[in-house]
Amino acid sequence: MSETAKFKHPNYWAVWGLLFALTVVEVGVTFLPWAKELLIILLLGMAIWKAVLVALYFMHLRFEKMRLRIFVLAPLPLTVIIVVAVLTEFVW
Amino acid sequence: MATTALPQEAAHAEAHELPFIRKYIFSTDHKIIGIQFLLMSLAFLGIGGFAAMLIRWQLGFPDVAIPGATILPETMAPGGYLLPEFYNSLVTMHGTLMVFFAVMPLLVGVFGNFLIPLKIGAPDMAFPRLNMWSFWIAVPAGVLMLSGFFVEGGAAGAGWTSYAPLSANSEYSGVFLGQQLWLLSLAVLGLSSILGATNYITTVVNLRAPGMTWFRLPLSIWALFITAILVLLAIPILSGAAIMLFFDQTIGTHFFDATGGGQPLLWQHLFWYFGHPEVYILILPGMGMVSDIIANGSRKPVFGYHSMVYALIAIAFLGWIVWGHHMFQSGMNPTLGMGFMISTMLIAVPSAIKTFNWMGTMWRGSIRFHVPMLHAITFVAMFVIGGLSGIFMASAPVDIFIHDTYFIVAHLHYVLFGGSLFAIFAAVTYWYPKMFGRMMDPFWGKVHWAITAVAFNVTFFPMHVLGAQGHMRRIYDPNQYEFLQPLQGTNTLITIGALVLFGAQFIFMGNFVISWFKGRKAPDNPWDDNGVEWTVHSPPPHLNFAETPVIYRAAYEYSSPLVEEDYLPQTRNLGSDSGPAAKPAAG
Amino acid sequence: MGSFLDWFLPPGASTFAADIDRIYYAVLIITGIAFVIVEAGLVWFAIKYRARPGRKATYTHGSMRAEMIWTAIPAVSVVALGIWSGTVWNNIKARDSIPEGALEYAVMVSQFEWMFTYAGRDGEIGTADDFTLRNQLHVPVGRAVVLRLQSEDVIHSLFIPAFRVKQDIVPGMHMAVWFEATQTGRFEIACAELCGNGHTTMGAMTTVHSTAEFDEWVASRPATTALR
Amino acid sequence: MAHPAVMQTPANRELGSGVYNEKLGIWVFLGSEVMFFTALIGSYIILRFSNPGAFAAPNTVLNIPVTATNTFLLICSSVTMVKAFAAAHDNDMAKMKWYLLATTLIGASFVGVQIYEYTHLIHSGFLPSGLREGSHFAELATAGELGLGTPDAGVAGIYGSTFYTMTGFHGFHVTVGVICLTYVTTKAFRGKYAQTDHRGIEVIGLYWHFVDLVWIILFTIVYLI
Ligand code: HEA
Ligand code: HEA
Ligand code: CUA
Ligand SMILES: [Cu+2]
Repeated sequence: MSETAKFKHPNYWAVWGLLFALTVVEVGVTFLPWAKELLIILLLGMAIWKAVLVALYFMHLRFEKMRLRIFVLAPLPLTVIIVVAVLTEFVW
Repeated sequence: MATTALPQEAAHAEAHELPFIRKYIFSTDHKIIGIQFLLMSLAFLGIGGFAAMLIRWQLGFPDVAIPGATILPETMAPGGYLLPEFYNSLVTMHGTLMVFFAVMPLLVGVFGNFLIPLKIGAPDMAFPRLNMWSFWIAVPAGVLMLSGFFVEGGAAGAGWTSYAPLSANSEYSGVFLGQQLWLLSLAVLGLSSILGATNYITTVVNLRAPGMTWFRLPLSIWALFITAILVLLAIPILSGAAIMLFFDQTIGTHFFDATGGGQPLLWQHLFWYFGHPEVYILILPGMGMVSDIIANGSRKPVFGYHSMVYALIAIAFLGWIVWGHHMFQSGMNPTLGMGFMISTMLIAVPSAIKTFNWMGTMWRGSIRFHVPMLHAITFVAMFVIGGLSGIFMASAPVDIFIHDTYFIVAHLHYVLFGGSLFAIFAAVTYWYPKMFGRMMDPFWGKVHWAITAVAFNVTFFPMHVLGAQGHMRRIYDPNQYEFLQPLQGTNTLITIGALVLFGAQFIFMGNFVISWFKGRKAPDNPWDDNGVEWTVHSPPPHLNFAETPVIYRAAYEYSSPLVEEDYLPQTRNLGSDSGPAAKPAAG
Repeated sequence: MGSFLDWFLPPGASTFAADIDRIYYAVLIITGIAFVIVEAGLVWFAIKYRARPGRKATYTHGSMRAEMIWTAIPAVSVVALGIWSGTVWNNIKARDSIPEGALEYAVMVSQFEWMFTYAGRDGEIGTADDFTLRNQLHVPVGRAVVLRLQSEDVIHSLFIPAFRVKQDIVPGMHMAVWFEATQTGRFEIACAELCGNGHTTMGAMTTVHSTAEFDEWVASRPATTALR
Repeated sequence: MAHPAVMQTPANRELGSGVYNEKLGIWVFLGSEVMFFTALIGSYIILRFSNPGAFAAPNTVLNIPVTATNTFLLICSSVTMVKAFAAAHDNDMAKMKWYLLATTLIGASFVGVQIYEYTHLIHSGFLPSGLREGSHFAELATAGELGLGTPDAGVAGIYGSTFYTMTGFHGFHVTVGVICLTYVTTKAFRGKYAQTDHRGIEVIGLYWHFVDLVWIILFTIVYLI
């Protein structure tokens, strides 16, 4: 369709390579005898990094209009609100 | 006969070729789907109302057998007296049917479907077939819900909130299949609602006619749009929670089971994280449609249109961060309760804007008291009572006393019946001519309005008093308690009010059905309204508009000095009007 | 039967009942004013601005000033109300609000009964002279008591209307609720959370004794098996 | 198509979002999916924090090498998916077809591996209701080899409850995706897409990447942490 933004395709294989590499690092890190907290932060960081890569490049958010991006990201605070609120409840 | 009331001579040629089943049963026409939702949800309203009558009879006349109830099986009402377990099922099903199968589809399903394309000047929804599915998924959900009454163990009986672990473990409640059907039904209905919301949002964003900018949208469409966003984001939480509870019952998971590491309060958090946005889903469309009708009845532009829009957005936004006010006494962290208290109170502010702007709209108007207008004014009057009683409960210390008493029951009926249902009466009577091509009878409309307004208050106002005396809700026999015995008289009065209220609704149904066949033929624009939908035939043909309408102005130009008449349709080109901006309405 | 327009709360019999009632009446007044303004306004406008031949509505889109006023006044009222309510709430329910030296009770609830375990003569819970009574709560007047609540099965809710006490009891959680009775006499306890078919019948009774009478009563009780 | 006039956007009308209906629609729908997974994943996070001892150490109950392979599969299917879309965009229909086919097959094998994983886990005694008594895992638990807080903490079983519900619903989404992909692939092989109209591919692609994205999160928080 004509509305599909005209954009130059990024190098999808490079993104794939990065995702693959991150996964390997993640799995590797899991077996390291480091402090649990550090591992969690590292793993979460990499997971978010991968998720963002998928959203930006594979789902093309990088190339969409600002409007759509805002619309898409709007619900994210809601996912945080409930979890944080209930956590303060049980982890007191 | 029925065909006379449905699109005929003006119908699009294409529609004629469709066989009956495609045209009226598996139709993809948003207008037909809206009417299908209307008929379905009115039926559920009747069933839910009937359940309320059984409840009321038990509370009002505990010593008298319910007339005719001997036909109910022994497991429900031996000798015409309800069993406590059947009472619990009735309360649960009453709340569930009313909220999920009557009011929600009435507002979102009926008017979301019927009004959105017509009012924004679109030929249909963005996804007509998805729209059909969203109706035909809702029907089996309803069947599943009702089938609870016919299975062993009876229908779900843990309240419409189904708090775990009572709802999670049949050993505690005696209900097994019924509760599972309840959960499945809500998960299925959730899918229907999500599909519907996807459709509404896409349609409003994408398919507005040229010139229909965001700030020319009628408030009804704004409200339905915001509601759709709430539905989209809130319902999946319920679906997820319902599925987890379902697994707790069937495959032995332990999400809400404290003995297995689960958290009963987690259910409440999830339920109310959905539940509070849900109650705004149940009121916002009503607010929007009432705004349209009050402006029309007062022959004046809506007072403070922009702040009305911002107030809707503010209510929807705040609605996400107040859920804990249902859990003040639940054992939730009291410090968290403080935050919820403040955020809850703040909702009074946008609500105040809306209330006073409705009054401002009537101020210095030239008010026509047609039946929809009467219902709309009553909506404002009654919603305010419900809203103000919400402030009592929002104050956590006061809520210590009134939580789980009839004060809550009074509140919820003032907002849900006094608010939503009066808005629905207003909207049905207002758009009936556009739906069916005939007018409803105004005399019987006024009779219905008058009896309903009075009987409603006789029924629900005294409930505040019961609550203030500490009368608990969801109890089958208050006379067990000494301190509640003096309240029997009030309970009996309430029941009498409720019976009259129920009876009055048959006037509405009669008027509805008879007018469909015998009503006066409706002109295209019976209320002298500015909306786009009134520029087409009643009922509108398939695909609505012969050519795409062009919008020149805001929705509420009543009594404009520019023209003789006291209304100025959105599509009318005064010559001096420039065409719609070359660019599309900003997204 | 009280009048069905009677919005007054039943007499309170605990130390914080008056605080709660005061907020209740304040809210009643604030919302009462809002109620009268709105309802009277609606009726007045409906009569005054009804359509008559020759009457034309005033064409206006609103007034920023008016809107400011009716935004600001409710905003100020509710924030004030919120702050006031917050302090009272903290005094009653905050986790550190339980008064020092309150008399302890262990309460175990299940469908559909209340088991009250008393501290016995030594005033301490978990000792050999504890005793347990079903559906009977005896407390001394003028002394704070704290009920440690636990549920065996589903959620119940301890409701003592006269004391303005309500606390849900969630299985798997340990709840505490405290109060200090200001009057002797008998006060009903109800279960306020739907807990099954017998929910209606899950009542109990509090008896508030004078201090001397209470000590005497405790002394007369034989110890029974203590609750966990 | 029953409603050509509706399905296509009228020529005299510009779309409010600048994005065609189906694409906007799937994004909106994904918003609701986000909230659905919030309910499941949020519950997991909360329950995990409130039962720190009830979750086994990584790679004791759950087999990381197997699922890492599965993760790899899903990432591959994502890249083939986006390559299919790019091919359609660049009017290389032959390439598009084969990329679509590859995506479908890899997606299906993900489901296959998951079924294998489930069968294996259930066989060894890891159930939604907890560890089956007397099973292999239950023995390991009593021997203290699962890293549980107390040896019998796992028997009660919030671990299994959250694991099966989250990964199960993800698997369900993948399955739905594979079914839709099969449909789209068939259509592609019958030549129904063109450079001017390949909406179906973009829409299913967005869904597919979303499911991949959820897995990325799940893999980390369920298997690795
Ligand atoms: C349509 C549905 C609807 C709506 C709109 C509302 C609106 C509000 N609700 Fe209500 N509520 C329910 C449906 C609804 N509620 C239901 C169904 C339950 C019971 C669930 C169950 O347990 O079964 C419930 C329960 C409920 C509780 C829990 C009580 C308990 O269980 O203990 C609370 C507590 O805070 C609450 C508060 C409010 C508030 C503050 C508003 C506010 O939005 C109201 C705001 C409006 C106004 C305030 C009026 C207009 C303003 C003015 C005229 C200005 C002047 C005002 C002031 C200066 C204060 N509601
Ligand atoms: C929109 C929501 C809605 C509506 C309209 C109503 C309407 C009524 N409700 Fe309901 N009610 C709830 C929502 C609603 N209720 C909820 C959420 C609860 C809480 C449940 C819980 O605790 O879990 C509740 C609880 C509740 C209780 C408390 C029970 C208890 O705690 O023990 C009571 C008691 O009096 C009651 C009474 C009534 C009465 C008398 C009506 C009357 O207004 C009914 C009047 C009749 C009708 C509106 C039907 C009219 C239609 C026809 C006659 C048409 C016939 C046509 C066909 C067959 C096609 N309700
Ligand atoms: Cu116990 Cu209700
Ligand atoms: Cu609420």
